Amino acid sequence: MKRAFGMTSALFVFLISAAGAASAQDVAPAARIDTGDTAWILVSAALVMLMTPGLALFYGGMVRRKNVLGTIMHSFIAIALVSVQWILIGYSLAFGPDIKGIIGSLDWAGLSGVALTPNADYAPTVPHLAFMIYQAMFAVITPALISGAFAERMKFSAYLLFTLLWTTIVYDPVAHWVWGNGGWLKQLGVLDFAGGIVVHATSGFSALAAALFIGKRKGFLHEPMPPHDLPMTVLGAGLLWFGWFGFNAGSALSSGQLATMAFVTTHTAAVSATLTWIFVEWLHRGKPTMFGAATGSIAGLATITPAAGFVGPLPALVIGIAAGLLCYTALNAKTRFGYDDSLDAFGVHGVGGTLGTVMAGVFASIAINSSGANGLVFGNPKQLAIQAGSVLLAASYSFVASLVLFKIIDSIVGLRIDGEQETEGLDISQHGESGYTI
Amino acid sequence: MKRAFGMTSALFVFLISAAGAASAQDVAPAARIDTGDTAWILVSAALVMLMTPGLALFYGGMVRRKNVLGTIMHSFIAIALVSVQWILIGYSLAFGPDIKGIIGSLDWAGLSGVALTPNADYAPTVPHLAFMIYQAMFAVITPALISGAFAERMKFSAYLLFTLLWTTIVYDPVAHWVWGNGGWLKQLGVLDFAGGIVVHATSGFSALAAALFIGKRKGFLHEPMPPHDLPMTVLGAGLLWFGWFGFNAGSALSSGQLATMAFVTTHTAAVSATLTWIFVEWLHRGKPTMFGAATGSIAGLATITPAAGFVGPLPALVIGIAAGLLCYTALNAKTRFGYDDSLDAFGVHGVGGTLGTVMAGVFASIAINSSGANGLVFGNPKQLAIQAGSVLLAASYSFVASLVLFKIIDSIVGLRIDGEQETEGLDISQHGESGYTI
Amino acid sequence: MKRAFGMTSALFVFLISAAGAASAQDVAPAARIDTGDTAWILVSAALVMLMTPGLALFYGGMVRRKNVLGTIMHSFIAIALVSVQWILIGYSLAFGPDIKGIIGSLDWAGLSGVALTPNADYAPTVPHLAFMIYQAMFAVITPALISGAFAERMKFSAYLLFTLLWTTIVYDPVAHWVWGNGGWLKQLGVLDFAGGIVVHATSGFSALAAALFIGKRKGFLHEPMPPHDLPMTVLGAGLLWFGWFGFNAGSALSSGQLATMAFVTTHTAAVSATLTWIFVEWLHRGKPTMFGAATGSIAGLATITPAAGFVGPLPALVIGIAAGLLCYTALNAKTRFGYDDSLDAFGVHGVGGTLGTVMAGVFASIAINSSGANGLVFGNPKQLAIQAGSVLLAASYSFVASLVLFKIIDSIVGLRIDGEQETEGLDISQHGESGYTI
Amino acid sequence: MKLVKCIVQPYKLDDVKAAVTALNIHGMTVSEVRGFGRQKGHKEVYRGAEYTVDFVPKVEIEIVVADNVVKQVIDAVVKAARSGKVGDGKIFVTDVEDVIRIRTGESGEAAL
Amino acid sequence: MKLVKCIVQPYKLDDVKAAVTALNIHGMTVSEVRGFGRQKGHKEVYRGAEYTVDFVPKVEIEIVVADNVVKQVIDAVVKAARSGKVGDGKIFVTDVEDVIRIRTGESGEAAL
Amino acid sequence: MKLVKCIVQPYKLDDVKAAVTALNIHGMTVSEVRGFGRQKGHKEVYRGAEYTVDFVPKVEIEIVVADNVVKQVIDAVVKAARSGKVGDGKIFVTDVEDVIRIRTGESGEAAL
Ligand SMILES: Nc1ncnc2c1ncn2[C@@H]1O[C@H](COP(=O)(O)OP(=O)(O)O)[C@@H](O)[C@H]1O
Ligand SMILES: Nc1ncnc2c1ncn2[C@@H]1O[C@H](COP(=O)(O)OP(=O)(O)O)[C@@H](O)[C@H]1O
Ligand SMILES: Nc1ncnc2c1ncn2[C@@H]1O[C@H](COP(=O)(O)OP(=O)(O)O)[C@@H](O)[C@H]1O
Repeated sequence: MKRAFGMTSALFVFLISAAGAASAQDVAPAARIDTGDTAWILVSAALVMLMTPGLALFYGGMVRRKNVLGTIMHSFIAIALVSVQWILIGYSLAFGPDIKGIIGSLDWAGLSGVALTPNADYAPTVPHLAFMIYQAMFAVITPALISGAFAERMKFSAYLLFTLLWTTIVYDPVAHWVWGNGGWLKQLGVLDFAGGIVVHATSGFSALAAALFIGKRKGFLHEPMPPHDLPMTVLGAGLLWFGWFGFNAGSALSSGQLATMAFVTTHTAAVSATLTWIFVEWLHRGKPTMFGAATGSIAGLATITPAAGFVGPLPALVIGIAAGLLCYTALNAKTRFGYDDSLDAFGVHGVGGTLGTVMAGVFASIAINSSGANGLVFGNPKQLAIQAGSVLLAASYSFVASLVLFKIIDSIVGLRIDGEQETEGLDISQHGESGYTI
Repeated sequence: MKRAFGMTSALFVFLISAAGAASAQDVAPAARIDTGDTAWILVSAALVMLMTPGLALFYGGMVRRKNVLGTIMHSFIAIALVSVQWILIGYSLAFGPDIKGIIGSLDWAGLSGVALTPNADYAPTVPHLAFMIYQAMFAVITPALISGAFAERMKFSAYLLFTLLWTTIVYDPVAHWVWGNGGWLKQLGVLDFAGGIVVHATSGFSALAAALFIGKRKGFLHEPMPPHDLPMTVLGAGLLWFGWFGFNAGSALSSGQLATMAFVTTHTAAVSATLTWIFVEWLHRGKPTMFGAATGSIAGLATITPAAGFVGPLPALVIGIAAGLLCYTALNAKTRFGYDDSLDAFGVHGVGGTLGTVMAGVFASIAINSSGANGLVFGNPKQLAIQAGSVLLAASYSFVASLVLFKIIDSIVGLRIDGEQETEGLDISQHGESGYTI
Repeated sequence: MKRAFGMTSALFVFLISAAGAASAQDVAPAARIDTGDTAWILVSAALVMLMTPGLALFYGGMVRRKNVLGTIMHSFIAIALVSVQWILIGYSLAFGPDIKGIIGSLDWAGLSGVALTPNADYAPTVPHLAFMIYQAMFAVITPALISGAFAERMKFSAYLLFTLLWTTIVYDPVAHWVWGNGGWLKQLGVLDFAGGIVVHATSGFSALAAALFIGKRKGFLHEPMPPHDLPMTVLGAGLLWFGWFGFNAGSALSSGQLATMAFVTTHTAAVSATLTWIFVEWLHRGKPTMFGAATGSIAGLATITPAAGFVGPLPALVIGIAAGLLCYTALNAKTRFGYDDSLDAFGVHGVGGTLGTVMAGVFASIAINSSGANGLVFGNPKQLAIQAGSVLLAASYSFVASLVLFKIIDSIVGLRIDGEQETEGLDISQHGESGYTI
Repeated sequence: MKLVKCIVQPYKLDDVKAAVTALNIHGMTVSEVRGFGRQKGHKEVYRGAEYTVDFVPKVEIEIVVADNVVKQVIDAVVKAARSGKVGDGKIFVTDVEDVIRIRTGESGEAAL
Repeated sequence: MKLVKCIVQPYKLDDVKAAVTALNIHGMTVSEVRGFGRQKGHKEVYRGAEYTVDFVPKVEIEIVVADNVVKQVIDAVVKAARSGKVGDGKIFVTDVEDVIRIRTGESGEAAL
Repeated sequence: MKLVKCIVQPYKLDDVKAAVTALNIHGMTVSEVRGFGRQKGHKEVYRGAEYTVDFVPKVEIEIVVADNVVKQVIDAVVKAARSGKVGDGKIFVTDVEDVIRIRTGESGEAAL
């Protein structure tokens, strides 16, 4: 209890200053705030928040019964842990006053100076705090995506440590590079509408690092490990899809034409990827599966993310098809390489995020988004190079940084539960509870 | 794989033109777009999209364990299949330039000319593409509703074929008649605020055709077939109810008084139908059930749909009561006729949609919606006749067209799985996967 | 059936008048309605509606399999029963023309005079009916919260009776005191942004009364009674959290700075309470649980509710920590007192609501909300006294009134099911259905 | 007394119950089991991974009866549970030395 | 050795376990079963359809014990599981020819 | 014939199945059970409430075989199911008087 009380008192110092900042906020004119835009951003923030519980179910249904709570916990606790980090330092590191294009300063730590008046650099018609909380939801879900790679075998304490460090040294900087005012990749002109690089490539390649470092689950490829509750996974996919409209269309940071286009391309890519997936599966395996359809939809959504506000509906249809083909291939190739990316965090988000970022370089059109750029098919191959280079770089950084983090954490608290705990399951060994009673 | 790649290349031809269209869009002034209205339509589109996963769970919980994935798949894949059809031709057939009041032309195929500027005929204050995607979600859920009638026994390939053909020759034309600019029923002055005819009557009567054509489930009325997971069904009902606010209030196509009235009447009818249902059940069967309450709420929501924006709260309360009484009676009478509308798609949507359309002719008031009409109780019996005639006609067309489709499909791929597959269940026989592990 | 038909005809008398009222509405100018604000309130109303199915699952997962439907039914049927009461009399009692600060008159019964034009006293930029339906969702969830206290043992008929009477004699008056135009606590200057007193303290202390009056479950502390499906509970928590953004940020009754601040503080308190909970649990019990994290998040959300629009982000962080510490302690102390608040409705909502109301008196700042007040830390101890006094009074009233209601209902229909029914479970004994098949 | 343990197809449970009660035997205990035998299982694919499931769902019906009716019971079950397809199941007969009815403490055939 | 197979009311499981362990018998195997007997089932209605459910949930407790303690075990179980109401359940006693402890390979009573 | 009833760790099921089929025995019936024995359970905490769960998940494998192969089957199962840790499980051998194959009506060893 001491610790908690400590935190409490520690925080009291902030309070007065915080309120001070707040009052400063109030004086400033709110004239420029648009109620429609603000309503849309707040709704989008709520939608993106819902994605993480959605992910919890999406992943939770895929594991064995004995690991359902531990798997759900990975996502659920990320909401809490990362949000607190975001408020205290994360937002400032990612979006605060730029330092050499690499990172934001800590001037906005504890949200000091993050006002209710708009920040013209990020979203000129909504309160700055609305932009902050909307972005918080992105920071939350990203490390949760990684958890699919080391499902059913990671120590909970190690998971907390990893998530806290990863969001601080991987997510926050990369978010700054790509979206932060003054970020160097942003300066370079990279296009990442809603996080193909920042969210999916970073988490996907960190997931690959995780799968390689932590090793296979006990009995992998020897015992059968079918999903214990696929309807739960489908429910998760449905909530993710629903929330993704806030994720992509919300990234227009206003309500109107751009949000509409991002909404349409998001849905379009999701549906074409889903159809592609089941037809390919049908040809390849003889039967189209519900699990495949759900996986395909998420692959399509992840892939369109960086391109959503830069391309038109038909390019989005094509991007969805490409997502279905490539991610399906990745998932089926996996077993050949024999690493255990248990819930395919790399195969879906790493591959999809990278593909989508490149695709944005192919199909982007200033006719769709004047603040964007033209891609390859509109005569600008340079953009494709920028896209490919940027994602490659962010992916490599994420991969290496994650490996380092795992090494460190493993030596401190140990990354993996022991064999008996793995047999017993995460729920009992890590949390002392069971998901279900008979 | 070939096929998929074929599609890809085939689509490339569209791309440039598509982008062209888009650029055309951008030049046009966006002045008339309202951020609040657009936010509301985008949110509503997301809400209606969520209804289909909600329906998947609503139906999924009602079937036997061995069919849970196959049943969920019916809804889930409809999102993908119908959305693609909608983008390529469906939207154009339903809302495109009118041909003799019967059907839309293909001028808008592939969304060409469907711009980010508003279309004054449909929604003057939101981007045309927002209206398009909002309507897409209606097209998606309608065939999924039918799947309740032939649950647990239809071949997946036949389902895909049926859904694709049905949405094209039943949904798109009827949508054009009632909502399309120049549609003949619209000219006639029929009132269908959010789809009592277009969604519920068409799907409900097609469901009746399905139940009659495909025949009973093996062991029907002999073996017990209780729902395998009613909490799943209740969750589905909750998501449907939530989404229905977007379905009905969103149909105001703007944010304000009309949306508010539709929101209020929708909730009012849902609650009065729910209460009515459990009290009638209590009197009739001795016990009020959770399954009954959930069913009643959906019956109320389906029934108010056509009237939502034309009547006041108290008439909505009465419509809800009528929905509870009539749908309850329909479900309980069913067994006497002995056809197997397994999940009561007809009993709820066919009966409810028809009742609601007629009720709109009774309680509609131009005092509520000046662009509507007065109904019987406000001295205009003619409206009642128009409503009854229109729904009768649309229902008959749907019934007959569906029978024809089933006949054709049955002769091509076969409609029904064989006895052993039925014993084994859809999940294993059609999809090669199981919903749960022990 | 007779009864139902009786209701129908009975309602017909209203109809014409209702339509009359409606027409009256239409004449009035709608000029002052803001589309962004209205979109936000309608979305918020939908979000709050979803909280009750969310609560159904949150509670449903905690009980034993044999009681899952009966438990879910408590929440589900409250939507129907309370909404109807709200439309007929509840809204008028709570928000109608004031009578001596104690209660609203029945002038607005049946929503007569509740127009589509804004009511300047409550929400000047949205239709009055939008405010009405938004508030309806609050009335709905409040009695449902209580049901956690008498889970697994209350007679369904008694539950219906209790809910109807409780919402009428406890919720409606207290809502009037605190929020109603002219309500005496409002006059006194109490701060309750979204229902710390009106929703959580009233339901929480009524829950305590319930637990004490109805007695322990058969086998309590003797047989193990673990939750039968914790993933269901987590899903419920996720939906509650999602909906809570509408609950708290929607209470700004407009879209903009105040809604944004309430949104941010809500999320902040939720996450800090969640973290606090698992760390305390870890120290105290040796393992952090998923169930604990979910419980902590709800405790944080309930606690911030009264303060959401009056405090800044960092105070919210502190309030969340306090919520985690205090509610955790309350839940763990419970067993010592040995009453059976089965799902901790008092421990979470009673304790949290009271704590939050007091905290608002500590951290409130007119710098955050000019229409609010300053709290203790901003030099106004008086506000703290007002807060403490008001919540104490409302809590006591709720506790006593509930005891009286239970006594009366017990003597009329009997409050509790008999031992055999309890062994059999609510689902079979009260509803004649089972949640799952094997 | 004998324990007649019948492993049958799940959808045959009601028929077997009817057949047995027709012999005026009003007691049995049923459990869900998974069987492995001549009846072939099926293949399941989850994302990349393929599993062959050899265990098929069956129900096990345990009926304890007096020695003199064992034959009839077996015949009744066989008749009711037979579909003629591989996987119809088996009946195992074992000896039961004593039976006690918990409610009354009665033992032997009286307890049935 | 004997196999004492007890079919009891689910909520009696803990009491039976306590009673048996009190005899210093530290092993049993439990499974969820559904019973059909004198105890009447109940009616369930789903939308239009009515079902009578004759099977009631029970637990089956299998305890293998040395011959000399069979009697005590039976008495202990009967005492613990009895509520006096129809449906309390049955105990079936059958002979066990051998027992092997997998961990050690021990057999006979030593393996218990 | 004998009924070889094996209670083993759930994750050993596949190994046991393989070992038994290796003896050309192509039939068994499996059910999920909960075991109580020397192997210790664990503690679970739900909000305030603490429970000790003594029952651990096991699978019960019933194999009916001809007398002459009982020994081999037991050895195969022991070998496959052994991990050396407490909780590996037990094998109970009981006599089976008759076996009937429902599909064909065959009885005795021919029915296996
Ligand atoms: N030797 C055995 N021991 C125990 N159970 C068996 C044995 N052989 C078969 N069974 C059970 O009987 C079921 C049916 O047997 P199977 O060989 O598939 O069909 P059939 O009995 O028609 O030849 C199996 O699924 C299994 O549950
Ligand atoms: N002949 C039987 N064979 C197998 N199990 C039986 C038999 N008779 C009863 N049982 C089991 O015992 C349980 C209790 O029996 P029942 O007749 O309902 O009550 P009681 O034992 O008190 O007379 C039944 O539910 C069933 O599981
Ligand atoms: N006397 C018994 N009767 C029935 N089942 C038993 C008995 N003793 C043990 N078992 C079963 O065997 C399992 C393993 O026994 P246990 O004592 O835990 O380990 P080990 O067999 O290695 O000594 C138990 O979980 C239980 O299912």
